[in-house]
Amino acid sequence: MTEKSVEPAQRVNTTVKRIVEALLFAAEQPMSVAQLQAVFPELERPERVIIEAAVEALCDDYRNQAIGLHKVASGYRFQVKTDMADWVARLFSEKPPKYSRALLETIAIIAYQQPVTRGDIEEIRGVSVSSNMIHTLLDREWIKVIAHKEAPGRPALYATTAQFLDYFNLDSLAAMPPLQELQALALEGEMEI
Amino acid sequence: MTEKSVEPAQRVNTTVKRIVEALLFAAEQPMSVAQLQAVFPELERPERVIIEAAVEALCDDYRNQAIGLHKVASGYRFQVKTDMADWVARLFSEKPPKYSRALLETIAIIAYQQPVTRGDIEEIRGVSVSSNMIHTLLDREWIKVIAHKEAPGRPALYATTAQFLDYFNLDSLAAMPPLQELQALALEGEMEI
Amino acid sequence: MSINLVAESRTVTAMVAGQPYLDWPDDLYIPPEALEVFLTTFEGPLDLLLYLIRKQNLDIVNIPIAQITKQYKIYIEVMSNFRFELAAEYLLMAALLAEIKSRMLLPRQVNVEEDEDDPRAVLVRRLQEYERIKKAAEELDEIPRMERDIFIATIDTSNVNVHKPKPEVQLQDIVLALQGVLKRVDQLTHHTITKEALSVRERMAAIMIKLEGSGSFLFAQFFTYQEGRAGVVVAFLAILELSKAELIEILQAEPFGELRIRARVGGGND
Repeated sequence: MTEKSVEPAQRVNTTVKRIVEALLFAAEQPMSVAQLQAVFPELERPERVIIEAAVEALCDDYRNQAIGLHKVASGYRFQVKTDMADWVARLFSEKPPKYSRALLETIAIIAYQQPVTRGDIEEIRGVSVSSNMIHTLLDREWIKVIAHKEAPGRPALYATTAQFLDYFNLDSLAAMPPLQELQALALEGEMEI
Repeated sequence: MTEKSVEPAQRVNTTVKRIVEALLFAAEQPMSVAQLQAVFPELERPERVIIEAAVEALCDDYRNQAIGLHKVASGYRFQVKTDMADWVARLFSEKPPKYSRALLETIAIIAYQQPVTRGDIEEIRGVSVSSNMIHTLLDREWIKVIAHKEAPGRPALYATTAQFLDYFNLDSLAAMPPLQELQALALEGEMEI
Repeated sequence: MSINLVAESRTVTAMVAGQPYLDWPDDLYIPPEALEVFLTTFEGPLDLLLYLIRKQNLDIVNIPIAQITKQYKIYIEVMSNFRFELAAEYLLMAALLAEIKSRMLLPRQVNVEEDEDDPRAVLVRRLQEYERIKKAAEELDEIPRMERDIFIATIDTSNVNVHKPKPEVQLQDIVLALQGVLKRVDQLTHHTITKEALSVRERMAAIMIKLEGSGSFLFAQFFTYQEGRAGVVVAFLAILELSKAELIEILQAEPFGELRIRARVGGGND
């Protein structure tokens, strides 16, 4: 959460705040500070800190509302507070999509170990990875090909996208749940055969 | 403007107000009082007046924000305040959006294989095609349903429209780049057109 | 822990490594009837091994290879008894386990660094790596996500009198996109479309649009002289294709009467 209290109230330009509020609601995608800045005509473009102060003030304004401003990887967006999710879910007749274990494991490997080739994923999962799955992930724009490995066949190297983080409500890869530590090996002599 | 002041403050149920607020923001369409009521489970369904009071209180809450609650023909919907219109217009004119690769593939398949069902497209692409994508193309009037296939479920058969050809300045589908050349290119691997 | 299985001359349940098993082993933790559902839930040999290890509270960093190999083989055997299409990966793992086991049986060399040389080390490392990804995937499934827990606050901007520019597309983009698809589709030949077929398809669409909602047309109304011979052929092929696809009906009221064409409606004969 970016919700911090704003100290010097005079730094918040209320006009800018109001414009930023309208823009964030109207935009269909999260907006970064730079994107917000870019909407202003060049000559009256507020500095970064002004936009940031406006965003913080907005976070504060919506503190007690049913919706709030949230930061995800590609920028800020207004979203329904999580305690309201069950109510909102009642609005939609369609069940939210469920993802298979195979897909979740694949995206997890790409997220934690990126960049990885399909071979790397297969190595970790111990089974072959269907092209279908890779295409589904590319299609959802959760992953993208960032390069090709200098190896025979020049396999594609996959990495996750900002959209992936946006979907999972994260603002960076670092915000992902930490991987469990690997225990040290403690191999003792083999027992009864 | 529906903004009226609420007189008997005690009539406003804050829980209901919060839920109504979340619903109005999450719904992609205006919602009527009856629709809002219907979201609640039967046993705890608030009376009409309670919902109405919540809506009025919300109007009031947003009096000074850049967005506000408005009554339109089919119900209530949050909208940008009119003084923000120019800014929102700037936002939309700033960067024309882009279609996803998935959408381009879908329109390409429809153009070359028409008439096709969604199933046909999925089969060729190897991934599922979202209804969203089809709607976008229908909205843009690049494709239309020309018939329904005599098969289980009677799936719609899509074809491209005259508008599609006009957009690309083609006088007929035959003027689209022939596929044999494409296949040759695809096989070569490198793509220069 | 060791496994004791008594062999008697009764009906053999499974053959494991050439040895007959008469009963389901005690340490097979699930009723055989449940196997069918159960076995398909494994994501691969590593997943199955992890299950065996965790189920018996074994220490992953110090797994008793002989025991786990035996267990694994039983499962594999049961799987093939149920005529599962056994993925090669499972058999590969069985072979690997057998290899490790045999190497463990060889007398140890005295002055070799233990862990480095232990044939289990690589396997254990892989199991650990897989387990942490498996856990990470489970956690990822739990954290809030769009469509299920996170809903975007949207507003109506239609009151703002702006036209949102539609995405611009170059014909080239479409061609490139299709090329992408073709590249992916291995069986290019299945989707070969000739230029001629394209014009037939276009005509098919045109005919359907013409027929839409408006009764029937005379057969002759689908042909125009200006198009010449090629045009007539295209129109004729399009009509045949549409008829074959059961999208239109070709009607003749009386012998030698004029043919009429109309869109097929409703029904669904499949």
